Amino acid sequence: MRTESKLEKVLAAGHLAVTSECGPPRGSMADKVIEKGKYLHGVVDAVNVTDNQTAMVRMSSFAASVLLKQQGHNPLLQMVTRDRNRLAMQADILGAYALGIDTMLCLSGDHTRFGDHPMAMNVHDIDSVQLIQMVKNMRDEGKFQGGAEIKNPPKMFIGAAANPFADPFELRVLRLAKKIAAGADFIQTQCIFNVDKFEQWMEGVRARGLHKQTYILAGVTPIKSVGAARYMKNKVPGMDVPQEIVDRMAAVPKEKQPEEGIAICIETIERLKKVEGVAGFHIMAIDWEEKVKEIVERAGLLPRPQV
Amino acid sequence: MQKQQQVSDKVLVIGGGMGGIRAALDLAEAEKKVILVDRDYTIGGLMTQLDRTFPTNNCDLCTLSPNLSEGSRQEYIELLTMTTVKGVKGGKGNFTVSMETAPRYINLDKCTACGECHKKFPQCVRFTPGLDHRAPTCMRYPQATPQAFSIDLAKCDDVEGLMKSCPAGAINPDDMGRKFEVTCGSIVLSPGGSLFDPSHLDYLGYGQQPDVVTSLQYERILSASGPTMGQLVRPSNGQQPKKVAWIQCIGSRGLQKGAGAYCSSACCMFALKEAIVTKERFHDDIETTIFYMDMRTMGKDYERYFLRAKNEFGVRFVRSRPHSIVREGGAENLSITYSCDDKSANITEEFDMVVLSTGFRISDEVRVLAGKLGIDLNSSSFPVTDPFNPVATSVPGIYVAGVAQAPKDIPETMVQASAAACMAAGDVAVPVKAEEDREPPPPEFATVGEEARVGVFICDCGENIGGVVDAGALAEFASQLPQVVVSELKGHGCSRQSMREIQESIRDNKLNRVVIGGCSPRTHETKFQETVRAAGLNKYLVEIANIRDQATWVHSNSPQDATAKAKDLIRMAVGSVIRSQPLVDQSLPINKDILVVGGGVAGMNAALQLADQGHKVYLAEKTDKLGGLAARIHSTIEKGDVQTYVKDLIARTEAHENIQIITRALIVDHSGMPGLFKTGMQTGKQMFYRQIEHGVTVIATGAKPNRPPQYLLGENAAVSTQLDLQALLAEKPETAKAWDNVVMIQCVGSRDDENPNCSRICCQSAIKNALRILALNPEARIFVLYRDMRTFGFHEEYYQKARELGVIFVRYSREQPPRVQAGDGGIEVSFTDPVLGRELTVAADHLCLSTGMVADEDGNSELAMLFKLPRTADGYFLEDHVKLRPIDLPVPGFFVAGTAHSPKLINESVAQALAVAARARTMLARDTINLGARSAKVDKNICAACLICVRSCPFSIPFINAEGYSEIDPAKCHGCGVCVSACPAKAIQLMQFEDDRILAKLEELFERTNA
Amino acid sequence: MEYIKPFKRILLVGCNECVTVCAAGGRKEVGLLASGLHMAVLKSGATIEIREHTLERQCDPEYVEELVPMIDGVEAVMSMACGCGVQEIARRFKNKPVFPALNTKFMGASERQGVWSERCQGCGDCLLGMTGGICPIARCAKQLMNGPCGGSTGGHCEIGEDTDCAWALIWERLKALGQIERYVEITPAKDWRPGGGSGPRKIIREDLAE
Amino acid sequence: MENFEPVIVAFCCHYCAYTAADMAGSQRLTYPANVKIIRVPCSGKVDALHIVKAFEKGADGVYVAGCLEGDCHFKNGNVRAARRVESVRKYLEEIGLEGERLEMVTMSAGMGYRFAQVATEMTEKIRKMGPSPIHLALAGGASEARKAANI
Repeated sequence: MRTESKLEKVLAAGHLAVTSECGPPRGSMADKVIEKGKYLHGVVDAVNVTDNQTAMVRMSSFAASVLLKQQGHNPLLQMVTRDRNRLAMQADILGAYALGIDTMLCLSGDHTRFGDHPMAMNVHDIDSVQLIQMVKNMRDEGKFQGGAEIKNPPKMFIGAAANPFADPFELRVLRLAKKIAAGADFIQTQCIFNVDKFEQWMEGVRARGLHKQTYILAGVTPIKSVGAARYMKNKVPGMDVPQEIVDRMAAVPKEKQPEEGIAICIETIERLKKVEGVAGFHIMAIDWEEKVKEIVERAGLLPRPQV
Repeated sequence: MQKQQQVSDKVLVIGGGMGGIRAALDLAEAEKKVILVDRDYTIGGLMTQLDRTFPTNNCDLCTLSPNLSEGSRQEYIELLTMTTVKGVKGGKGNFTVSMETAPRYINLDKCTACGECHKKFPQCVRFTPGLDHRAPTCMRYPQATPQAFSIDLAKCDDVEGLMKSCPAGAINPDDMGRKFEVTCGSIVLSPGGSLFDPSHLDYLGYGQQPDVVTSLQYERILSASGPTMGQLVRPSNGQQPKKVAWIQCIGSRGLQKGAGAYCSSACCMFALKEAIVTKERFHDDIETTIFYMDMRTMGKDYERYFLRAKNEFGVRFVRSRPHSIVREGGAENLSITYSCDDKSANITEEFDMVVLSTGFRISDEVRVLAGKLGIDLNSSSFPVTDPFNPVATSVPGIYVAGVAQAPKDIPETMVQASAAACMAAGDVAVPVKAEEDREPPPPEFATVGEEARVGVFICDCGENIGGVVDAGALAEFASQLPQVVVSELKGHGCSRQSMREIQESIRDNKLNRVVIGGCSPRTHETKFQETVRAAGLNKYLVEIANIRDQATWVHSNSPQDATAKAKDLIRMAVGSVIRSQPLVDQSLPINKDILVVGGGVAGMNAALQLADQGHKVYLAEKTDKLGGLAARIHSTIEKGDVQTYVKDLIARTEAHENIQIITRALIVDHSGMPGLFKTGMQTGKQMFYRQIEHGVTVIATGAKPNRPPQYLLGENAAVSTQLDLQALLAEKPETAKAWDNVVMIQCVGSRDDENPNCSRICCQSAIKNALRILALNPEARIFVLYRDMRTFGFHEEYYQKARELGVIFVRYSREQPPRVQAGDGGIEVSFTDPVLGRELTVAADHLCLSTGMVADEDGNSELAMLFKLPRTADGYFLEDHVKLRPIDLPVPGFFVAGTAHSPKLINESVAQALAVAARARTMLARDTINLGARSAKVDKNICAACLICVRSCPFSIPFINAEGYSEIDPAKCHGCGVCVSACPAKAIQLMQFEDDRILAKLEELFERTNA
Repeated sequence: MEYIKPFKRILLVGCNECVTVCAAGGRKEVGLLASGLHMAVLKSGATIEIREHTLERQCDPEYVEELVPMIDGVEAVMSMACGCGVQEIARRFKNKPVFPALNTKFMGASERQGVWSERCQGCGDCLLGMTGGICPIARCAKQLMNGPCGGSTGGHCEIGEDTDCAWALIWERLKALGQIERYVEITPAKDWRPGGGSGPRKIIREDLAE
Repeated sequence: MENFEPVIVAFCCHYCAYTAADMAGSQRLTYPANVKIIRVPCSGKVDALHIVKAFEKGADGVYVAGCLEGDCHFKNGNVRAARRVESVRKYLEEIGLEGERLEMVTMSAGMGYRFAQVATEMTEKIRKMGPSPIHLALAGGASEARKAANI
């Protein structure tokens, strides 16, 4: 055990881990955070708290994580390199750890062009791989990025993201390898709709034995409507939604579409369970936290193990 | 060897009208020696008497004069005026012609055409054009060639006084004329036609009533250089007429005593033009009426002209042949009595003036000349010509062109003249090139760094400019402009006299810049460049202000606006010319190969002619075989065997060592410039790409037979086109024997909204096929439903014959076309007979539609796009000048032959193909092409080597040289100026269109506005 | 416009170097701007006199000296050079207001006629040797140094279809060069000091500097 | 500016538009005298600077007339011209002049009627729009100058 992280414990014990996410509100409403968290109680092993998701300003991931921690959750602090330089990020890591947060996800973040501050500077002092490396060095070497020693180094269980569907496809396994080499303990993937392509990617991952060096949590998302399916298919960069899914959503009446989306999501989980190297699931139910429990339950992943 | 030396290197051209001049110029430009003889004292022929020509209504003087004073050609042309042919001996290759020159009593070398003799002794000076023998000057027209007077000594009673009147001492009363002989290898006969004289026809009143005039006389009255200085007045009282009538077919179609049996072909258009010009001048203040039998507007775009006359100008048309023109005792006006189809009673109507549209005839003089030449004549005394080569007479080596061949108008005359030049050139030896070319122009004087001294010369161009604005005031205005040293008014700046004066002025006033206020630089820039160059000025130091085409012609409704605009244009030109700089022309060697596009009769004839002259010809045909449309035709109306002719033509083309035939050729790209073209095509079944380099392109792509889906065509087997019918009659003649009734409908798919023009060929096709049916089955009843029978020229005689043989001709109107439906016994055709005034229905065994031809829209639009050639509204290629340059296309180096130009008969296509060969040769005779001086020039001190010019040039000419700045090869530069406008450092200037000149124009333009 | 409002006579100065090449501040653009400004001022009911001059290079003091005879006749100078030129003129003519007419954006190359794209950000610590000659700092929207983000689609960047994914280009190039191993190496966090991280930069060539 | 008569500059390419203008002449088609033609070899030669200068000098309207698309004698000068006109239009808008005062038109050499029609339409359009603000400003300045001279 490298850390005290609940997630690490679940994974280390060989269980299929389940994580979900909670987007902080666009305002300083602590109750909103708590309310969202309620749906996930006892349902997941860790709750991802996003960091200015889609480059829109929200309550900081750090603060929301602390709120959730206070409610007894295991928050998973997301951190993007877009908004802060290495000093700010290291400072937050120290603070977070001091407040009991022991799991984090290192990301580069969506470009500001997509958010509500397109005029903002994209910092990118370091990139996500370098962030992983930095957090790992803080933990294992006890050193700041600048080289100085840390007193009581933060012991973070380090996560990274992987997108098996982005281009160039052949680089995707290598990129994962790089993140693992940099120090990623676990991986959360982009939402998987195209299971075939994911399997193809996993083949590459297994060929390099990468699944043995890290825990791979497969990302899934329940689709609310055919419109959402189309939007993800056409408008979201790096998202691969096969036409069959869109057609399947379109084939049912509008009021039945949410149900169909959930069914698809569960079927996907069932298929992914059979893929060698999948260590758990990351369920991204954006603004639909109330349905996570149903999905986890119907996918046969409840109750969550106590470790 | 001995024999070859005997072949003469000269061509004799008899007749100095438009045709003769064209033939002589084509020959001279192709470096053949020419003797041009004319019995008159100045050349130009009939056309010099015209006021304007249809269909553009240009004034002739302006279009004609550039042709006549092309001085640089003179080294090859020996001009003999007042000279007649007395006898001819020998044959092709070596004719000996005896001639006689009448005394002019003026020494041509001395006469300066100052006009003193005419001023003092007007009666002694010769002048022929109509109505008033003395007006306004005895020079026939201001650009006359030779530029000299002629004396009629018989009319002079004070010879000494006359001699003294001449400041140049040019009058020589002892001139005896001379008799002499010349040798020549071939002869071009183009003496023109004379006009029918209606004096003997009392009922027309001509010769008794002064207000009855011939169309040529009316033309003289309209002409600015005519007896009334262009004032349209009644000869009887000098008042402006209010009501003018034209009577057509006087002396044509066998209608009067002494009239020719043929149609004179040109008179309908002539009358239309006169009526339009009349209307243009007086608008609603005058009524114009044309009495006609059939309106024969079968030329290219002529039908549109006819429609304009009717619809835009309100010319009235009455289909009737008037009985008589009389003036009742004491009455001021003339009364015309006539009858119409729809009214049984005679109508009498009063007119102020009556114009007789007199036709062409062969004069006795020409008949005698033909006898001397030994050529056969037909019953109307026109030379008999080869059915497939209308310029070849019965005597080898003698060719005929123009009205002397058959009645025709100017464009066809120009075509035949060039065709005759082509044939004649083939019969003569190549002249030994004179060692010393003509006198080089004086050295250019230096102008760089000098203060600009501008001379402005304003043309009044007859009425064209002076009639709208006060040209003198313009000259006065220009004289006030800065740096203008001289400003003068010129009558016709392009006349030889004016050119000489301009040159003198350059020398006397030390001018180093010249502005001409006149017509378009497009047509006259070269001319004025040559003029100033001859005076020692660099030719790029002249600028033309286009105050005619773009001011007086278009703002004639507001002289005030036209004046203001003309002033602007002149000031802009002065501002610009001050900044002009002396430039040097670039030249490149010419590629003498030829690309002929289209392997029909026209394409093959052009190819053969040029190949015979030693040029390599690429003949590109889009189908898999040669022959074109003619391969489907069996016989001409004259019974010429088309199939044999085409087969022979194909055999000769295929066998010719200089012709490379490319079938299934699809032209895909084109680049280059005249003399250096590159054309890419995909060829053969495999569509292989190949590129051909050539100097000249001939467009002979033909037209398509029209097949409009009308009158059951394509639905009912008994309905055919004339083209189908002639094939049927040739291949299965027995079919016709079973026919009782045959109906033909004319103008199907022509002269309608979709295709407003006339297809020209269909009337004669109908007659040809009708005669053929009657020959096979004399019992057949043939109805020809027509709108106007357009059997022009000698076709009229076949029309008469068809009528005599019982073919029934019934007129229908566009508003009431025949109706057709399939019945039990055949095709039921219903129509209204205008004479009976009744509806008739005929059950026809066969219905034949005269569908004519249409331009190949798809093919032509492709080619037009690739070659950048303009087209007419109905899709035919548009020539450079519809009157004077019917063969040259507006893009230099391109020529058109055959039906790609407009619908034509086979022999007309052949003539045009021969003409193309002659025109192409004028270009290919030179070894280099002048590229002009318009090229982009980089200032290396400013160039930032940014590559923008390199990337923007459409032809990839600029490059960054070793010194690190952009370089543009002036010989390769096309001179478009795209790089100039793109250069961010303003380091590139386009010569002749430098930025400071354009800015100066803007500056000058707004000087007035903002003042 | 706002800059020059108070003045009646200004001098518009172009530069015949980089800004000419990229069609932003050469003789032509100077002419266009002069006309445009003139019209704009006329339209506002005022008058202005605009003199035009284009220097060989505005960032070299010797060339800027050319302006000396002109400078007294004008109240202000507007420079169409890059930021360097504007500042050089300001340095030379201490009592004349100088305004920038251009917004200097980036160092780029021509993709084709009329299209320039950013190629270098002057980071001072060149990565090109590692990245197949394609700069991820200037050309990746996120300046990623270790590979493409998840938004890379079909060779273009998530920010838009007209922007190439730098990493897709780098990857193709490394493959073509047979240098895939270059990718596998982790590029450590960058030292931004040479890239302006430690304030205004200066380069001194001892051999050339006097 | 009573009885406002606009001044319109037409940059015409030699091969098509200028020839069409001559054609309008030989067909005696009338059009308003407000249009003044400046001949250029190709519409692609028309410099953005020349267009802007025309307006600066007081033109109320400017149009660039080239060959029909595909007919340019220099491959694509007319297409370049059209793009340039488009960008100058935007520039004029920035300055505060109506972009509609500038037009790109195309015609073939034979289209005399089209030349006359374009000239008429353009004149009508500009007449309706009224004088260009620059024209007005210049005229105002000039009239002041005249007043000053009288005193």
